[in-house]
Amino acid sequence: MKARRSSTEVGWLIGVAAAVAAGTTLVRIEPDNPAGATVWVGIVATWAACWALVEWISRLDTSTSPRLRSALGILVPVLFGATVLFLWEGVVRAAKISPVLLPPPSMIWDRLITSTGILWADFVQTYLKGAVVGYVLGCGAAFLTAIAIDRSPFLQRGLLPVGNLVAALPIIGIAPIMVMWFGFDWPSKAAVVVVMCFFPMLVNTVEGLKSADRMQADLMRTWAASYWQTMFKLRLPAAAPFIFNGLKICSTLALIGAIVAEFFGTPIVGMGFRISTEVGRMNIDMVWATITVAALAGSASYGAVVLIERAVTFWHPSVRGSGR
Amino acid sequence: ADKVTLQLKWVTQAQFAGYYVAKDKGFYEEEGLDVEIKPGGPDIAPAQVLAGGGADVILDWMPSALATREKGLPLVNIAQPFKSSGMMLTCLKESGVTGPEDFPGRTLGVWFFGNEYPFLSWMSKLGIPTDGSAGGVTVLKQGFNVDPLLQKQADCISTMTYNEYWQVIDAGITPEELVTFKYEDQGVATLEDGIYVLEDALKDEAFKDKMIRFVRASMKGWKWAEENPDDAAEIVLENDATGAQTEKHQKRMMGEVAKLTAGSDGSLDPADYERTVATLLGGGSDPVITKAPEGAWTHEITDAALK
Amino acid sequence: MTAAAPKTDRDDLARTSGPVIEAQGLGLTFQTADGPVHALTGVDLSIGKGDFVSFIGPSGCGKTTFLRVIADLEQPTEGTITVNGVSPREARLARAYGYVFQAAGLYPWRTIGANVRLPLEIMGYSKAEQAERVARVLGLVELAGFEKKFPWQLSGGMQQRASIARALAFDADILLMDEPFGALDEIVRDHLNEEVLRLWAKTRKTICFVTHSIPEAVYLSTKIVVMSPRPGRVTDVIESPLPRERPLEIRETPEFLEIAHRVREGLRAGHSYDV
Amino acid sequence: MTAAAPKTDRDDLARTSGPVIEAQGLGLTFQTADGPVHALTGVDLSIGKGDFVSFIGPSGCGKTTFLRVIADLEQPTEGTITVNGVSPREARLARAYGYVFQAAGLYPWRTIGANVRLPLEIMGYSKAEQAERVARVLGLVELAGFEKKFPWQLSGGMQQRASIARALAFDADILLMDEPFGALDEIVRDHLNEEVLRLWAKTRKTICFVTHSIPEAVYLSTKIVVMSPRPGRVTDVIESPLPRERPLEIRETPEFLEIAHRVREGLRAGHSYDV
Amino acid sequence: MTRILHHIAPVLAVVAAIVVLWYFAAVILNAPWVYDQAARAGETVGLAELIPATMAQERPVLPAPHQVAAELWDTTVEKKITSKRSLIYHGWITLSATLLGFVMGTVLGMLLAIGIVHNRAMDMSVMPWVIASQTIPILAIAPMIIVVLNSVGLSGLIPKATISTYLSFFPVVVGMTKGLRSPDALQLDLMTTYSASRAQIFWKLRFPSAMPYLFTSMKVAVAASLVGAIVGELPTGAVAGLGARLLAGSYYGQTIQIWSALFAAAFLAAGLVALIGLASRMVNARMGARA
Ligand SMILES: Nc1ncnc2c1ncn2[C@@H]1O[C@H](COP(=O)(O)OP(=O)(O)OP(=O)(O)O)[C@@H](O)[C@H]1O
Ligand SMILES: Nc1ncnc2c1ncn2[C@@H]1O[C@H](COP(=O)(O)OP(=O)(O)OP(=O)(O)O)[C@@H](O)[C@H]1O
Ligand SMILES: Cc1ncc(C[n+]2csc(CCO)c2C)c(N)n1
Ligand SMILES: [Mg+2]
Ligand SMILES: [Mg+2]
Repeated sequence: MKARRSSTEVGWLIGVAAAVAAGTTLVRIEPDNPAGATVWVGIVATWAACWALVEWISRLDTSTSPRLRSALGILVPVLFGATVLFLWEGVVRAAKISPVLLPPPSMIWDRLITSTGILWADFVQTYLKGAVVGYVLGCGAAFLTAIAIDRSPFLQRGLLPVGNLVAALPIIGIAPIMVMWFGFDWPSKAAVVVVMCFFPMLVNTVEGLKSADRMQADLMRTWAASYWQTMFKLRLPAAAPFIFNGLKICSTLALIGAIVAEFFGTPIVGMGFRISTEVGRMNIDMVWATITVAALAGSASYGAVVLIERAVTFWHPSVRGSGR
Repeated sequence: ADKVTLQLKWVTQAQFAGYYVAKDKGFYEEEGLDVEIKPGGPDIAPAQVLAGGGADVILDWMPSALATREKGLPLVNIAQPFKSSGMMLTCLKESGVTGPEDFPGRTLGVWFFGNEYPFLSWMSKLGIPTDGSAGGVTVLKQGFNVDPLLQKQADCISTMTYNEYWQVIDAGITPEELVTFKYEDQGVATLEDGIYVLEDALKDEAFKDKMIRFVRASMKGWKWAEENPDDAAEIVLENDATGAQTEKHQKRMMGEVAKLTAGSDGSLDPADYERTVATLLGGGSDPVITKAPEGAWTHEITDAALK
Repeated sequence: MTAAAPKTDRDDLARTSGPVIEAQGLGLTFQTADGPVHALTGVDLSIGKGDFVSFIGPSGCGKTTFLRVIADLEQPTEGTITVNGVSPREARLARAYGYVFQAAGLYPWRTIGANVRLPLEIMGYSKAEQAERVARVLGLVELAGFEKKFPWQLSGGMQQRASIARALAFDADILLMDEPFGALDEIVRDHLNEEVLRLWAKTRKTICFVTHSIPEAVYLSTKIVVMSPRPGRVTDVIESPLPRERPLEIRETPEFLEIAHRVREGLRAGHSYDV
Repeated sequence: MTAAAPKTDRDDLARTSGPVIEAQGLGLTFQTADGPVHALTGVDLSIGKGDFVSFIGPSGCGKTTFLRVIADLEQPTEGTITVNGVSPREARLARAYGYVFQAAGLYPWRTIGANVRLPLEIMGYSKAEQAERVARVLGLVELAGFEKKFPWQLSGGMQQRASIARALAFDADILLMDEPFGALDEIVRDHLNEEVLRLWAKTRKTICFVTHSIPEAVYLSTKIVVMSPRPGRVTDVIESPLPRERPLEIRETPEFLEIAHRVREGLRAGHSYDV
Repeated sequence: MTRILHHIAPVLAVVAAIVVLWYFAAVILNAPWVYDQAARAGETVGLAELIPATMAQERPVLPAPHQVAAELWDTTVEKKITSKRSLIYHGWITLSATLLGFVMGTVLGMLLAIGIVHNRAMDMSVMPWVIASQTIPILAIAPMIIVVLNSVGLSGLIPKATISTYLSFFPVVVGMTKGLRSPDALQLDLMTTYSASRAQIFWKLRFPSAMPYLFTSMKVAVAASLVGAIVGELPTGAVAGLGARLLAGSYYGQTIQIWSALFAAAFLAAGLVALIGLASRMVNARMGARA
């Protein structure tokens, strides 16, 4: 108990030290204040202090309080992110990096809050229309293909190699073609996302379908379970960890795909359009604001998939926690 | 020899013949320069490369350079080998477009990435909204090629006299089937393909001297290219690492580019500059630049180079 | 069917209905990286309808393999085998088997109740019937109240009992049980022995039962198959003279001990070393 | 150490060295989705150095859980436990345990030989020593010649023997064995029982042994712990008066049968139903 | 021989089916142009003229398979390997960046996964940011990466490989983390009783258990790596490599060239994926997997 108390105090001390170091460093690098060695020392010290704080928090015993655990699960990455942002701000200011190359986070933040209308319209166009539709269709198609492949050994030997081939087509090559085929608006972006998501999903599903335990499969045989019964009651549940791997990877790929596809022709709205044009206009802060939106949306999609995964594959060692 | 890195605005093609000729024919070497020519591409913002230290000197269009200057990266035009603008809007006759008054309600392909300023200025001069509101035009971000026109996804697309226009022709459409609107003819021409450096760098005499030699050799290259267009095109082809360019296209491009550079000895004509600025400032509610820039060009280099 | 005339009773049965499982010259060789493994050789065996056959023999002698061949989970490399007069495959497709594996093999994503319900779902029992049967068999193996637990929340023996319940939940003609009671204590084991006997008497199932316990084999079986390893073969088939009705006390009778002795001798002979 | 004076012999040992395992008021409750499961409650137990302790009790009474607590694989929620006078954790870090799990738990990507070699690699035995020990323990469990096979190429009993060999390969003071012989036939079992006794006599290990076989428990142990379920607790601790030297025939002596009877009674009491 | 046939025949069948579909699509997609041309010339076309006309265009919407095949043949076999018009030359440039990026990405991904599995602080703080990093569209930051690396004197292979790394480490992190956590409780408990060190648990348990996940991830990663290398070729001025071919082809609307570059890239990717599949099968065999 006593040991616990003192470690709490140490933690607070570290936290306060971190905050102080952060504050003073930032004060020291006000725009006109030339960056001296002290600033760099301050930056490094802040980094170290924040890391120590994160390290300490993550060592807290949370086995008794799931609520505390989930709170820390949010707090730690946020702290980590804050540290990164702080360092970014500090380094950009201290090293006087041109905002045309890399704007400081504060400038990006200003953009974010002053251009919400544009950012929202872009988000709807690229994420809600292009990425989501493409993700659903692409993962769905890959999943169905995996099952078709599984059904027929002939297809498995024929389609898988060819599938690898088609799905490994680089996005830069496909995007212009998709624009040619499906027009300028979001359907062509969704098509690109479909192609991008197909391969990771296919590979993972095929691998997952192989992963059912021998004995468990034998059991199904003794019951003369039909193919589909075995599929739904044994092989799909057993494949779920792999399938979710694919879904997770695709959840971020889909967004990248939709954005990048917009580099190759688009109506004048969309996150990819914004990024590709504002770079040319030297509005790098707008580029990063859009990237921020993308990062938030992508992380949220990934997080959503993880939540579903936890619920569906609660039985897997990696979720049950014994694997820790 | 002094090292100079030049960042082009686009991929290797006859549009940049002067520089390749100067390098190939040893004009740079004669000036004691070792010039590296970096080709550009769809995602390369030359100004960014310049700011990042990846190049000493860049090519850019003036509208974009002035806008960049307003953003806080002080670009300075030190030479202007291109006298006239090669930009135009090309429409299919069958779409029914006969003049600017037909634009509202049409779909137009436009290059962005800083290349959209001339178009936006023109439209605001015409009073046609481009933001999708009623009575305006629908704007598409045009990709790398002329497909939108061929596939009728757009009624009109942006073309350069020396490049995309001929791609349309090559695709089997005759000039009679096309209607073109040259920016020059519409009175909204802006300066293209100027040579720009950072203002700070010019404070360095040694750098200035390098630039003087660079501009002198480059203009020599341009003039050689104008006189020997076919040979110049060959030189460009040799320098194209992708191996994708065709001789026919490059030779024709060289011919067209020569028409644009013909009127220039390399020094910027202040009148052209003023016209460009006026066009850019004139853009109604959302002008490309908000006030007339100062110090955005200098004759120092060309004066020394061309005497 | 009285204890007085058990022999005729059983013999009649076997005679009228012909063998349920008939193996002739059966052999199975596994090909492994370092040479072939002869798991079974020259097995001749005939099992009649309603027989309770125990397989006993040293570890690795091919008991599991033989059960797997019956259940069409392994293909013999020599000889023939028929089940109900047809191939094991056809019998399997006709859902003739209930199989309790040597390891529990529960599905980790299903609760105990859902695991037991699984074969019922597959065979298309009605919802009500499913619930009723699950409750009944879980009660039988004393796991009532554990329906909602997941396999990893159960002790080893409880998992094994769940897997027994799963095999008993549906009506298979032939029950293949591979050491089902290995992880259970004597009391539960006795209890389940009686339950299995009761079930067998009531339903006339044919049961193939692998065990390592000689008393268990003698107590349960109408026929005891003693096997020996390397290569796996049948060394003795003992027809039990014990009556069909068997109180637990029968285990103290001389006939019982006599059979047990014969089994033990057979077993010992199969071991390479002398004890 | 003659059969004539076994009692003093063992008593001496316990007295001189103090308890190796000492549990007081030990309890463990699992939190599950549908409420807490009391796996152990109020367990007081003291095990001396060199004791051979058998745990016996109905399935699900907490035997495995108790072994896991000793081995620091599970944390008690109540009470205290010390091993060699220190916490289980410290004892574990000192590599005091050899553990044979209820399921074989072989690593599927390692051959049998490599599985047995695993703890030796981890504990840093020399290559030569590793090879020598692997060969010896595989011989002990009669798996010589199976080094190169992978686990799935072995029968259930063979896998279990491999896992026993793995625990015997290195020198741990305390051997925790969770139903090690459950899947073995009587003959091998007798053989291994003797081997374990020999090992125990020679090395003075402390052995905690879970079994479902009453004769096995009585034959092997100096102390028999009878447990009962829901919640898991110790209902009887029987100190065996049998001599340390035990020929197999001892199982027919009246003392032996007397203890066995007492164990059986204790066991029966722990069952909820009457048999 | 029959074994080879056993594997090849299905592939051929599928390829044949695709080729047929492709020809069909080519006719449909290229037909409007033929009609347009005819209309401009004031002629009408029948089916007999239409079909050959759709297969021989210079800038078809969808080139016919034989056009692509001819181009591929022309640019691989007919050209000297050192020629800038040789696809093999460009393919090799892309491949070298891909391989370097893939190796770096796999190593980085594995290191991160190891850190995440072993250090709670890393688990909690790094993973969300690794995920966020993947939501940054690579084309957007590729030019910046190139500019930054150029300004510190790195150019050529390294910047491209860096972008490959950026794309390929993610599948490895995700898969490896899952894989390293896949040993079940019993397998871990065994290690605990040996009081094995973390390194020992890693090498003897976690790493072998992660193998299936690792190889699956690597297949995805190598494909991503190729995409990265191609993306990286655009802002380096599209000088050489398959990316440059694609871009140049796009720029001049030379669909046949695009498709042949695309196929070259796809063959490369398929080859790489097949190699990893082979490695996976070899490792599996050593790890005692059933045939
Ligand atoms: N991880 C767990 N979560 C929840 N309950 C558990 C868990 N592990 C064991 N239990 C419960 O604890 C009780 C004791 O289990 P334990 O495994 O110790 O029994 P056991 O005596 O070893 O039985 P057996 O002889 O069947 O192996 C059981 O009721 C079981 O359901
Ligand atoms: N898939 C396999 N590949 C190779 N050999 C195998 C395979 N399965 C079993 N064997 C071998 O076949 C023999 C018989 O195995 P089986 O599982 O039938 O034994 P068992 O009688 O059930 O033994 P136990 O009582 O130990 O379960 C053993 O020697 C075993 O090593
Ligand atoms: C993304 C993109 N931006 C611009 C062009 C057009 N373009 C081709 S050459 C040229 C002149 C540059 O000096 C311009 C503007 C394009 N095709 N794609
Ligand atoms: Mg077996
Ligand atoms: Mg147990």
